[in-house]
Amino acid sequence: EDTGGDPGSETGAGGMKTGLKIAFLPKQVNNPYFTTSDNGGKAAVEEFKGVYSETGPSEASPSAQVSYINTLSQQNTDVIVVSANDKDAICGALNEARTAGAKVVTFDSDTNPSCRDLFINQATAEGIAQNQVKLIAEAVGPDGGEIAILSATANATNQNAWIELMKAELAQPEYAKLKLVDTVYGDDQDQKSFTETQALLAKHPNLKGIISPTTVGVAAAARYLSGSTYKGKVQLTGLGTPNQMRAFVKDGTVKAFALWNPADLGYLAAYAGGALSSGLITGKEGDRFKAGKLGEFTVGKDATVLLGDPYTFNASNIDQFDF
Amino acid sequence: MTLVDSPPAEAATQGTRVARRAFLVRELGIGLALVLLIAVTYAVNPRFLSAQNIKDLLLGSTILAILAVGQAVVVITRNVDLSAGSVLGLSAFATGAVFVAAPGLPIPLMLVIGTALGAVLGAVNGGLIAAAKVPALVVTLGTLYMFRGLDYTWATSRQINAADMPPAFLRMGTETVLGVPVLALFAVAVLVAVGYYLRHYRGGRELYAIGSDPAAARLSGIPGGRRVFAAFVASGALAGLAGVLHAARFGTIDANAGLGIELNVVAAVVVGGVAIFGGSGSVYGAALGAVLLTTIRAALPVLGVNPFWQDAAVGALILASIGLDRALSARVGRSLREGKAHG
Amino acid sequence: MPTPVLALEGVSKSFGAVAALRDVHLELHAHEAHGLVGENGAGKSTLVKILAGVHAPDTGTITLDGRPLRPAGPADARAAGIAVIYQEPTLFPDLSVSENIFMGRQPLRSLRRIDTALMRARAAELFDRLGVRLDPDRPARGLSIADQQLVEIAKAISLDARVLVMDEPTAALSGVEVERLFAVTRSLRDAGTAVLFISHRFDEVFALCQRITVMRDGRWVSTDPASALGVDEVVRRMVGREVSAMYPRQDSAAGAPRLQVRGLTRRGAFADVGFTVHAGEIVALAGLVGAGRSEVSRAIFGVDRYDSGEVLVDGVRLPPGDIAAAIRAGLALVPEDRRQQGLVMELSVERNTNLPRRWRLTRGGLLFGGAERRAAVGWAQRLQVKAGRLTDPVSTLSGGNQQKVVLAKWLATEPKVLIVDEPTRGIDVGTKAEVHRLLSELAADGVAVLMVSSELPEVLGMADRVLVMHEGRLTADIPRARADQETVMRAATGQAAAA
Amino acid sequence: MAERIAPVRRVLGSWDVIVLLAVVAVATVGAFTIEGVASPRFWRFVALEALPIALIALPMTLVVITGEIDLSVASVLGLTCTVMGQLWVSGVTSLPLLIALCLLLGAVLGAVNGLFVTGFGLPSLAVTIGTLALYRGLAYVVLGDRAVANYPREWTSSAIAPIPGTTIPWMILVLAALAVVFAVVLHATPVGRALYAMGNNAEAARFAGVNVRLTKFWLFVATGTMSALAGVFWTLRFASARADNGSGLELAVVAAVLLGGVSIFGGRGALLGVLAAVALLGVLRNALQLAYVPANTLTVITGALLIASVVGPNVAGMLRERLRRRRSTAPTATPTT
Ligand SMILES: Nc1ncnc2c1ncn2[C@@H]1O[C@H](COP(=O)(O)OP(=O)(O)OP(=O)(O)O)[C@@H](O)[C@H]1O
Ligand SMILES: Nc1ncnc2c1ncn2[C@@H]1O[C@H](COP(=O)(O)OP(=O)(O)OP(=O)(O)O)[C@@H](O)[C@H]1O
Ligand SMILES: [Mg+2]
Ligand SMILES: [Mg+2]
Repeated sequence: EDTGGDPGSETGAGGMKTGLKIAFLPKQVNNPYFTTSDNGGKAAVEEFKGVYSETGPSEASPSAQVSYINTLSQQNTDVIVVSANDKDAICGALNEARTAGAKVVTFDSDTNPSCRDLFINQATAEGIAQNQVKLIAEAVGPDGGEIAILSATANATNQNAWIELMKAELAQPEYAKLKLVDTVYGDDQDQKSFTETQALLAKHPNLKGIISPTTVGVAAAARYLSGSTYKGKVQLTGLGTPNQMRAFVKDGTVKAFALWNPADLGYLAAYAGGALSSGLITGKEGDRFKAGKLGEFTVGKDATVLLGDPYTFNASNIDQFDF
Repeated sequence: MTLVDSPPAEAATQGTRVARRAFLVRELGIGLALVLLIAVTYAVNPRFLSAQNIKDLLLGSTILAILAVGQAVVVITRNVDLSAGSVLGLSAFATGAVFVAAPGLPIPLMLVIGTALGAVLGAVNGGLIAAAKVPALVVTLGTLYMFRGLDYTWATSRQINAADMPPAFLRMGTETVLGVPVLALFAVAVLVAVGYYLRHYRGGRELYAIGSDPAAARLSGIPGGRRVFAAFVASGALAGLAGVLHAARFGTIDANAGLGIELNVVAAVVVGGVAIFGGSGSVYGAALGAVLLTTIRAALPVLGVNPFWQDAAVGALILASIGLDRALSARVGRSLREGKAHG
Repeated sequence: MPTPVLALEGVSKSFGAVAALRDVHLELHAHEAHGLVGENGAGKSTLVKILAGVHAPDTGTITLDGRPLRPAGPADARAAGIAVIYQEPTLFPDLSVSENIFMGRQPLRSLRRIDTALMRARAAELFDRLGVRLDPDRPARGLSIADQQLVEIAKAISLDARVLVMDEPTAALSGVEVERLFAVTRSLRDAGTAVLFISHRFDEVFALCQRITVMRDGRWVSTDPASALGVDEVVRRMVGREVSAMYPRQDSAAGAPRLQVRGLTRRGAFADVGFTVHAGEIVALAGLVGAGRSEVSRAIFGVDRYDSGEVLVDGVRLPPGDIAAAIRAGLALVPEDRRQQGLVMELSVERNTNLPRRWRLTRGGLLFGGAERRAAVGWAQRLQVKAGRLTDPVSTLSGGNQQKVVLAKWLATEPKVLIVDEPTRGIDVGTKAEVHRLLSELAADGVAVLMVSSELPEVLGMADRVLVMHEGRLTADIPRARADQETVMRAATGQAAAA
Repeated sequence: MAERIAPVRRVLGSWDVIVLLAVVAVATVGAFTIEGVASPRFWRFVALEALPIALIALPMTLVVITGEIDLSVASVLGLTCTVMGQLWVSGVTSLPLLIALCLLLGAVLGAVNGLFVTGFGLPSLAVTIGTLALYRGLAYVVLGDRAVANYPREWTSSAIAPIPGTTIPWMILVLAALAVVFAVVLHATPVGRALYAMGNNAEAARFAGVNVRLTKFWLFVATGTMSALAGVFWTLRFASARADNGSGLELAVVAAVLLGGVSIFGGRGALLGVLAAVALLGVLRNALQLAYVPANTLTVITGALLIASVVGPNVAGMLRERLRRRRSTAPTATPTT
């Protein structure tokens, strides 16, 4: 099958083609989280001598993303590594790009399986849900109480999947004392998340804990709590980056939070894309491929590759990380 | 030769009394709406007026209020400044960047730097509008894009975190004096200063004149270009100041600070009873409008309004309040005409 | 002869193709009121705007007390001691009357703050001096044209200027107001101010001025002592020909009733107004300024709604408040405030002329440039509109020529009933006679004409019947035979029992 | 004011031609310098992207010419999308019926704007900022965090299907037809004349028998309807109805209208220029994207273009004056909102 561009024929380490054009298309540029993961991808692409590029809209909207997908496919990109702003809206464009010869790898936020070759899953939705609920339960303590969720945008695929599973998890007997009273949306905007947190606390006098499974949200919430009288009284956990959360873990606002390593995520996505485009794998269940320093990975069902379990950061280990 | 006349003056004066009273009501109306809203919310959830929450309300209003004051100055001259949000964004990021570069920088100096940056950007707007004689809405829509684009290009997705800024600076964002947040004090100071100038100084009155009838202003020898230019510099400077305060309050800054806030600002100004076609209204009204909008956003969740209903509610409020304002000024108009007429 | 306070030498000014002023010279002396007359478009207002620093002359010099003056803008001219009343009021509707008067020169107290109290007091003073009763705190919005003009006058007088320039200040004023204005002006003149006075009413010019300058087509024609001139002579020099009779009213047999108004009432403006205008009749609607005549005509035409009563054209009832219907029924209104209500300033003469009958010019629902042009040219020529091109914006025409366009636009609709509100306000003698001739021609062709006018000679000279309004009510219906100054006056001041 | 306006107007008169030439220039230069611009696919993508903006820009041009503005268009689009999705999931399976209902909804939403502006005499800028929030809010009320995507394949593909034998989407023909209608109404009918008149002086227009309120009301209805049409297209093209569909599009539309030489004060402008401006923005954006120009730079360029579109003609006008050595300084209104 024609790969669109003409990647150099001679193959490099592990049978990976060199000169592959690999483009990263995040939900939105100007977002530190994606910059970190894309840089991980960059490192990987350089390792197997591909041509790396990052492009994307300045606002996280599907339509804008579509425009960039079209552009990439016109540029005969070999691999498009994309984090979807909408699981359906960009499908048409992705498929058009694939028929034009590009391989599509989604990461961070998936599309319909029908319109991509591989999904690099930062952590199973179940894994995240369990981790988050466990963290908040530990933080709030044995006698439990009311908790709330501060999410990203109301439409974020991954967020909503996690929230559903958290609800399921909370239904477990051991969490009987925890009561989910509200879910609000910070739209992954720092300011909105900040004010939403403040509204949450005004609305629920007995709130004991907040889960914010988004890097923007958890940082905003932490900052609000640390500057308010609720500091220490209301517990917070979520998915955040060490650099953003360091201050608040140190001042005791946050006991523990989790995240996968976004750099590794991009790194793995790049290798997966390279492997696909080099014909080493096709994306069917059981395919195995080498991802540089991260070692070997196996394609699971629905053409999904799992990075690993979320990693929990706390005061004791946070200083070992810088991203 | 022509016929003789007897102007019904008493009627006229009585008519204008009504007028003045109604103009008073204009700001009063918003005030009442605000009080009502707070009262209802308090009734539903007393914690709405907890010290903490009042502080949050004031903090929340501060930045929008400062922007609204700047915007009002411009709107009064029958112009508009859509670039306020982008200016705020640039100045906020600049604040962070400067602190990263020079951690020891004294905070007052930082405030000056931010304000100055804003003023420069405002001067770009004002210069184009006054010198090239082009509509403000178009120019500032253009600079809305340009300034934001520069912000993005500069930030290149860098994020400046609380850790990168001096603790003292961040404390300013949450500190209070007698329960009143420091930031809110900034807003009040700005409001009073600008309000007093517009009311009691020639320069201020001339802004109203220009907005009321630009051509007449020119014939009366008012330096329209210079005044409008100044208005935009002021609006820019205030947006710049707001940017610094934004940094202090939110601690984390990326290139998206203040994204899309411009329409909220215009809404606040309009809700505050400043005529969108210039010439009338006051910065106090505009500030009240800002507080009202912020309070609504804070109150709706407390009132248990489904988050999905909140935007709708805000929109409805905007419509309601401009409707009210119109009803009032219509009454004024009538009272004037009937004051002049007979029967 | 003493050196003039202000002197223009060889001043020229042109706007694109139009040469508004060509090599004009003028001398204003202290202790003297100087009259400036000329046809519409002669260049009077342009000259004023040059003195005011609004326009810079293309060539020529202005000297003040023998020193050259080059005002960069109105502010400079004012600082140099030149006060100007422009032809069109220049007020700020949102600001109070007193602020309008003192804008940019408000009295100050400590810290350069405005001394509002003092400002109000001074305004009140000025109004006393002019004998006007206006609340200084009242916003300018909603002032009648007359009141607006009075505020302008107060503004100019408050400057205590060396030179006072007035461009048709009396156009919208009634007798008393004019008298008071003149009294004040004379006292200023005697105190040493040099006055330049522009008007199309010669009685006023001769009453006030010692010296009269005549202009024609942007050129200086003559300057003589008023004593050495007669009205006819001035008119001849202005127009460059003999003016035919001022009121050429050929009698036309009154036909069937065209316009019937019954019990028309609008709260706060007028009450129970009823009258009939027959085909071929010119009916004048006289009364004091502010009697509500414009309101009545506006209501008839459907601009304002009315609380009760009805309007019929050829026996057919008009739906209230529906202008389009009124126009379809054959009604036309030449409104009082031509700039605001009569014209779309930024549109071309052509577009303005065709606006009311744009539907009639369509073919297959579409408009074609050619048809529009032809339609416009005819009427522009018939009324001798002075314009560079028919595609020029109306804003570039002189005050009077703008009025002609308004007339043209309505005559073009070939109305059955023509309502004209102050038809000759601000129009020069030549055109005035022309307009009067037009009106009587129309009447002769069977048009019913309703003429709102504050000029008694016009009323008496043109009308078959004179309706008089007082304080919003119809107080008299006087047939031409019995119509004279006293009867009309008595009715207008409410002394006569309703006829 | 006049002598300043006159020459400026003359430049503006040809402004739409200038914009048109700019499109041609960008396309040609791009075709030779940027790989892919010459290819039919490029134009297909440009067309697909420009379509919704163009559809809304048509009525918006008329609205702005009458001196009003409608900032709620993108929210109308969004709300239509969500309602369409909701109707579809709740069992309305006939596409024509869906479209009809959506257009009706759009008309109603537009009518609400129209009512507030003409009925209560409120400034449209303020009103439509209000409905911008209101309609977007209602969109969230309808679908909340859900997205409706399971439309039949043939619907979604038919929306973007090309004209047989070309790559150009057939919807372009619909746009063309509508453009002709709007252009004729604006430039060759009494209604059009009235629009310009009321844009300059509503009162005088009224005295000349123009029903200003009614006309404006219907213009807002038209804007709502066209926005709804754009919404339907949006939903089908992206096969996804979400509450945030097309948010922020209003600025793109206004930008195009202004770049097309329509005066924000009303009374001046032409449809050709606006359509050219839509094309210019679309072509430029896509071409530069192909040339690896980052999004942030594109944002700056958009802004710069917008400013150039007003500064250009005015400065040109002033220079003409200088050349004529007319040092005249008649009153010129300060720019107004
Ligand atoms: N701003 C302008 N632009 C273009 N032409 C102008 C402008 N102002 C005046 N003109 C032209 O200059 C000539 C003189 O106009 P001006 O207003 O001075 O006449 P006027 O003597 O005041 O007439 P009126 O008695 O009707 O006021 C007219 O032909 C007019 O069309
Ligand atoms: N635009 C306006 N706004 C408010 N009041 C007005 C306006 N025009 C006129 N008036 C007032 O309404 C009253 C009636 O005015 P109107 O012009 O109808 O009287 P008139 O008899 O027509 O006098 P004129 O001789 O000026 O036409 C006057 O007292 C006038 O001051
Ligand atoms: Mg004149
Ligand atoms: Mg009148």
